[in-house]
Amino acid sequence: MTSVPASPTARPGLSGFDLREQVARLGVWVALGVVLVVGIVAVPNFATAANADAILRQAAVLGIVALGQTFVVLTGGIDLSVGMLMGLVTVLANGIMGGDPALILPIVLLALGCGLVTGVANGLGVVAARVDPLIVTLAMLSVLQGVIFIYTDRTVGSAPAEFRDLAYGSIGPIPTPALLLGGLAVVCWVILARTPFGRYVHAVGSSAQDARKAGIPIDRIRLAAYVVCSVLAAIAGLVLAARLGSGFTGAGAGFELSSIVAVVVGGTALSGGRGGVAGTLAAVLLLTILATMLNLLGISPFAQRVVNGVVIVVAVAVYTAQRREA
Amino acid sequence: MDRRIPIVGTTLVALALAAGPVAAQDASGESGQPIVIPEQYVSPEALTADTVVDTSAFAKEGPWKLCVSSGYLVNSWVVFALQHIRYQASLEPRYESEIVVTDANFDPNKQIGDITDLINQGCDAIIYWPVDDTAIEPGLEQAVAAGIPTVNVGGGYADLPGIVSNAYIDQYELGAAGALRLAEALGGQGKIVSMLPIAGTTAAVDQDKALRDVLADYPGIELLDTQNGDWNRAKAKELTETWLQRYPQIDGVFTPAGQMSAGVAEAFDEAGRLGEVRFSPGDEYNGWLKWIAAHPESNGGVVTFPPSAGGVGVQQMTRILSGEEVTKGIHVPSLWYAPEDAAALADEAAPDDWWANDLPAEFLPAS
Amino acid sequence: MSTATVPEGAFAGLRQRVPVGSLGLWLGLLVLVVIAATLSPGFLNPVNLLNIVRQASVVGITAVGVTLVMVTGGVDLSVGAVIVFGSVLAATVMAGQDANIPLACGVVLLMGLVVGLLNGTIVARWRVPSFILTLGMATAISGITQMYTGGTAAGAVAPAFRALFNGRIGIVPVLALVFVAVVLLGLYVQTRTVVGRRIYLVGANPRAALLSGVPVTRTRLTVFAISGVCAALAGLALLARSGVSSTFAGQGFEFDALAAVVLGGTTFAGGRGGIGGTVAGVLILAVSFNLVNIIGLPFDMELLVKGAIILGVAALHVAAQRKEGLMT
Amino acid sequence: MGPATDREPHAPGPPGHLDEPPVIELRGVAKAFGIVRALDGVDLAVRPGSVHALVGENGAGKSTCIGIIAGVHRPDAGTVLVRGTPTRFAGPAAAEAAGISVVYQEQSLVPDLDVAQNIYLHREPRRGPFLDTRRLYRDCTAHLERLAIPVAARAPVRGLSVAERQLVEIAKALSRDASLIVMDEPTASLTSVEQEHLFRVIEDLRAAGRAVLYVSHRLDEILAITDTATVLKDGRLVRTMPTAATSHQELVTLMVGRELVADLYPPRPASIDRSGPPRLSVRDATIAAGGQSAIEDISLDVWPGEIVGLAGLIGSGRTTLLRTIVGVEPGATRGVQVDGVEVDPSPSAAIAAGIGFVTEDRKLEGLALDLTNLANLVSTTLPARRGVYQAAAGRAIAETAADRASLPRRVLGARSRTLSGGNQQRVVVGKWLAIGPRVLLCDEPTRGIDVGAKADIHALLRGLAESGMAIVMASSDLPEVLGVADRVLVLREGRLVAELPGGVTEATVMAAAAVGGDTLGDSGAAGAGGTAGNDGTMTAGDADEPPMGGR
Repeated sequence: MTSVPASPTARPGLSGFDLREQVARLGVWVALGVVLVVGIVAVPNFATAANADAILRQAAVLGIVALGQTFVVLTGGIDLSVGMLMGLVTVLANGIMGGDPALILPIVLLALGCGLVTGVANGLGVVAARVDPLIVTLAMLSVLQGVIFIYTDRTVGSAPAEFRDLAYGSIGPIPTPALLLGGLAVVCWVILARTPFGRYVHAVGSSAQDARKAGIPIDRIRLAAYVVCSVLAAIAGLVLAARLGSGFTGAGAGFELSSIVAVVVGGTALSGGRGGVAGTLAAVLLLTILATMLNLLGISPFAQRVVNGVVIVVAVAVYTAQRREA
Repeated sequence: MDRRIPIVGTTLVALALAAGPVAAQDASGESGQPIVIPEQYVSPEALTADTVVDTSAFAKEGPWKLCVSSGYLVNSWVVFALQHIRYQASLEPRYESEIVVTDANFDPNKQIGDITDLINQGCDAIIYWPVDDTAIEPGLEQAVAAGIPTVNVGGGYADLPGIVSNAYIDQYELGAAGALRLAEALGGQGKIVSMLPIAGTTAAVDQDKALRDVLADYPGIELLDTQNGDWNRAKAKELTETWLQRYPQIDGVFTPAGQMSAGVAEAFDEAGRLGEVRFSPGDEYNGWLKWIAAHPESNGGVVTFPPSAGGVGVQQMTRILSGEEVTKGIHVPSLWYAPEDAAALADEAAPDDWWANDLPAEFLPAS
Repeated sequence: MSTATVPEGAFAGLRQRVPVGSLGLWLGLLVLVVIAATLSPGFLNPVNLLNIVRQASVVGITAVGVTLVMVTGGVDLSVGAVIVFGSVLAATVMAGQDANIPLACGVVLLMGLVVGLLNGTIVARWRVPSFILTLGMATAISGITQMYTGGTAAGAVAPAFRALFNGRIGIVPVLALVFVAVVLLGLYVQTRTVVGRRIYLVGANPRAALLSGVPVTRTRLTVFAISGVCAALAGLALLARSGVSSTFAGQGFEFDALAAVVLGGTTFAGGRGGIGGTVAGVLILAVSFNLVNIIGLPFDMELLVKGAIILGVAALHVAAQRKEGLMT
Repeated sequence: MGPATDREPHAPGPPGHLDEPPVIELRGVAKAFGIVRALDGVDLAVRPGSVHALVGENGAGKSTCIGIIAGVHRPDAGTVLVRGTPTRFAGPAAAEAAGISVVYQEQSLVPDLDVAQNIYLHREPRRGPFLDTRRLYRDCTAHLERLAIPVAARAPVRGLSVAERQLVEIAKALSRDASLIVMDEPTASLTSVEQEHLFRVIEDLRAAGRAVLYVSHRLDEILAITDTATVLKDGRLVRTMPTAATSHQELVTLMVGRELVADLYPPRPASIDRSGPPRLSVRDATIAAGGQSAIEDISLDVWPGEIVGLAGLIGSGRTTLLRTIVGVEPGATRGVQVDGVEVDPSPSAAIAAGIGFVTEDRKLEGLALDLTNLANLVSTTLPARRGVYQAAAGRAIAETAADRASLPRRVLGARSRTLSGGNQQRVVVGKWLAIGPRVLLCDEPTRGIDVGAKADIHALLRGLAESGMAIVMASSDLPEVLGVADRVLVLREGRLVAELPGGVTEATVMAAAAVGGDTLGDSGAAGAGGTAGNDGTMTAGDADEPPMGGR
């Protein structure tokens, strides 16, 4: 016999488990499963080791940057500068290394430094200047693109073979970039779900005012989220640099939006507070696998675009409906 | 080799040049013929194009599954190049009738992924145009390693291990031809502005270099400003409006792409300053051709940027798959049309966003 | 009893009657204009100023619709794709014939309406976050555009269409007039109609609005429809201006419009801001762009300055708002 | 229920604590926001082992006082002493570290976290650098059980009702090892049973040597549970005195600065004419799971001139019933008639039929805070001619509505956010008066507003009823329900279980609310209210489990 009278709203709490909330949370995984099954059953050349390898390698770059974007979106923010930051890292890394393996370590540090500086700048713009994050990071996008073109106006440099392993190597049967993505995803998940910082990220995104009342330094949390985002974008930039093997000035363009799409399709609310990296990871895989399937099926690129748009719309619509009922 | 004609021509002109730059009056060659430019302006890397490639590793029996990896498709030129690929492939029975096309939409990461997808679905040959030559090269290397030949069409020439052969249009040469033509039209004197494609692209980089190299030999010409019009007619027009406001006198405009030429010319026209300016040649973009037809007095003619490079790429691919010897590069020559001849290329019935072509009707882009 | 004797009430009343956005924003614009006029003597020439307004017209017309959407607490990122589709569609239907102009305009505006209604229906009925929905819609529409055209911008502009819309009446460009007309119409809707009232109620507190009998769903639908039609009209303006449709030309318009709206003081939270501020935002961006070109900065510096201007004006605006006590 | 001995004796409070320095002391504290002087030279000392009341009308400076004590605001002048040491709090965290814990009136729970995560927010149990989730839920469950709060530790806060959130809020403040607990209107949304329970908790805190600063508009509570009372008016200290030495009347006089009529509640009419057709009639309203809770087969009739009170515990369905009547609960089955005419289930139809709905939560559903009061007042009517808003007519409507709701006209142009709670509530009532309602539904119409404003609103409701309106008022403030309503309907678990005449004792109502419909049926002639009743499911097992009940 329970001691709670009446209120059905207390019901979810009784068991600490709400079925519909769980369905909403798992929706993207279900979609991923369905797409996988369809792929394996119906798409020629899909269920091969080579294809799995290709998908994982391609997903790694978007995956890593989307992990970072998840932090910012969870706090209720948005970061449009990640793509250009990845581009900058790609250009700087390959441009400076010029194929010299001795420079790998300095380059990694430089990339992380770029991420740190960008993240702090974005974060300060949002918390200190209190400008809308969309505007701050849109301006940062422009600034970073400017820096890229100050450094070079053309494709430069090359990656040493050791560095290329970051994108093309394997550890055991698993592609190195996939392992990196997996490792970072686990770290991010632990941070978000199992550390005070992660809890505060959710709290700030859910209600900054109330989080502040609880004594959480909301500005510092927001700032940290932008730093995490930019550092992860810088790491994604390193993987991209290894994958491209040269410094292409337009390398990162588009990742700002595709990472946001991945985060949202993965179930993180753009208003902040709800969601997490697990869904983001599933969404990245879902989107990458879908693109590969359409390629393997020989669907016209124009039609692929329509399919992509419809998938985003339907995914989000279905997801929203689930969450609303929950 | 196709390239020999310009090189021979170049040599002749180079001899004539001994007297000085002013002597290069015929630098662009005869109207309707491949452009000819002085040897000093031939891009050095293009010379490796004559390297012979061993294609025996790629030889296989038909039918061949031909695949196309496009770096981007939101551009009428590449759409026409694609239609040339389709047409040319239809002429060779050993190609399967179905051609697989992927689109990376300017994302090199995706283009590498697309190429991997093409490898995984058993393509026998990959024709591509890159988001960026070197940035997608690792993907191409995988294809070559898997025994799948790769042919680059439309972009510049690139000498990289992942590229078996290039059907290339020399952006530097094209830029140099345009710059020389403009310099001659100005009589070596005047103030010019330069409208380039998207910053950082091979086209923008090579054309800019060509212009500056040519201007080095024409000290009487002053380059006032350079802007990136992004192959975008509206943007070119907007930038030109600002130029018109900034500079009371503009004698010439260097803009070797027809979309931008049309936008620039319109802005001058609307400002009532069409009379003061000379244009560099544009390309055979139909909107520019129509402008030429309508304004015979003020245009710079045409140096073509032929989408038929796509068809040349297929021919090159056919040789590779047959095990025939090919060169690392096959030059798709840009043709020079003087203003009075260029008007004849215009297709008044076709849209502006269209390219002069010889494709059969069924291979024209669907609309 | 009159409100005129009480400063607070009087000021608020005044602000409602003159819906121009915040003073700081217009001061920012003034500063930019002064700088530009100092650097380039020809800047203040009426023809040049009108040209700037004309250049701003495509983004400006779009931004009017986006503003109304954002006041309700939504956002419309599909406008860029609608602009491109609109210009391509118009050129195709016109096929170079003057007789087809009315039909072409009608078809394009109808297309904008349909896209807007689709966006609005999904957002309002399914309560899908509009940012991501319209982003997806943009992708789908650009795919449809390419399928429709086969990749090239088919069709041709009728001569009279360009002559009319790209021409001038006296020294005033027709497109600038169209822009002004759309702004005035938008301001009228915003301040003088019931729909305008409802838009703010929905944006400020949708639940309270619903309980107050405001048709929340229909209001959301309406603003997205307006936004779609504005974007379609901007597509026609683009076509008139560039003379050719291109499947590529409109990329980025949605973010230009968004930046203008946000600069103008309309927040993502909804319920605040309005078309007056947006006009200032549009003009600030247009003058900045012009200014950067006047100075003749190289592309790299241009990007840096563009970023700095966006950030600087936005920060000033925020500071002014905070002083006003609107932000905590 | 919840005897004190069940509670963990987690208080270090040594004996003789009355001699200790005050836990917190304000000396000559002043604070201004812009040109508004919120506090001006206020002295306040809260001693360990005491319950200290802070009273005053809205705008008297209570919230600012709390803000300073909680480290949210910094005083412009004066000193804050913590246990005798002058201190400047850098922020809420510093105040918390000094042993100060606040139950905010404006609830401070983070909606996307669950109950346990909220209660221990920023004080999470850790294992190394990680959260100790198991201990979090274990501790939280134990804490909630100790306080007998019927909410699960893992329940997401987003799904909780206002009252449940209030309980969690209190649990959160009490989970800290605080030496001073500030409670800002803690009983605003609690029912009597829950209040009683809270008072016992407070008693235990006092016994354990803790200090409690108790802020409330309910003077009866203050007189019942506090030791000392400090009265503020217009940001200044009026008087601090032992509660035992004052009276209801004196407190009101000090707060208001004038004599109020002794009786807070307006006189009820001798009888209501129920011979004619009812103004509002509801038949068999049922909804499986509404926004707040389920209701089943509720029917009621309200006649012109009548005020019907809705009483019941948390989750009994009061709010859901009102929301169902105005048609915002999707999936509800109901028959609603106004003056015999069927009303479609939509808010606009309800408005057209003359039903107004003063919602429970001003900020959530009542007002668009960023808009002007004028905009809010006309939001229900929006006078228009062919889609064009008639500004002059709108202003006239707003002015009339403001006058009727005793809202000064000069604030019409100001944003609603800038008003005090009482005036905000006047705007909410005013926007419904603007429709010229025949039926007015009020959900907690006086929650969290001060004595003067409360009496105004009671008088207003009575006046409206006398003009022929039918009024349904749901409230957790039982004295209010009994004082204002002509008839009281008691809900329990989504069913109508009793119908009582106005003026019955609180005990009678509570018995019905907690036990069931034993008292139902005697007034069946008064309307269909009698159709719902004791269906035999209410067992003794349910009866001893009110929300704040213990084991």
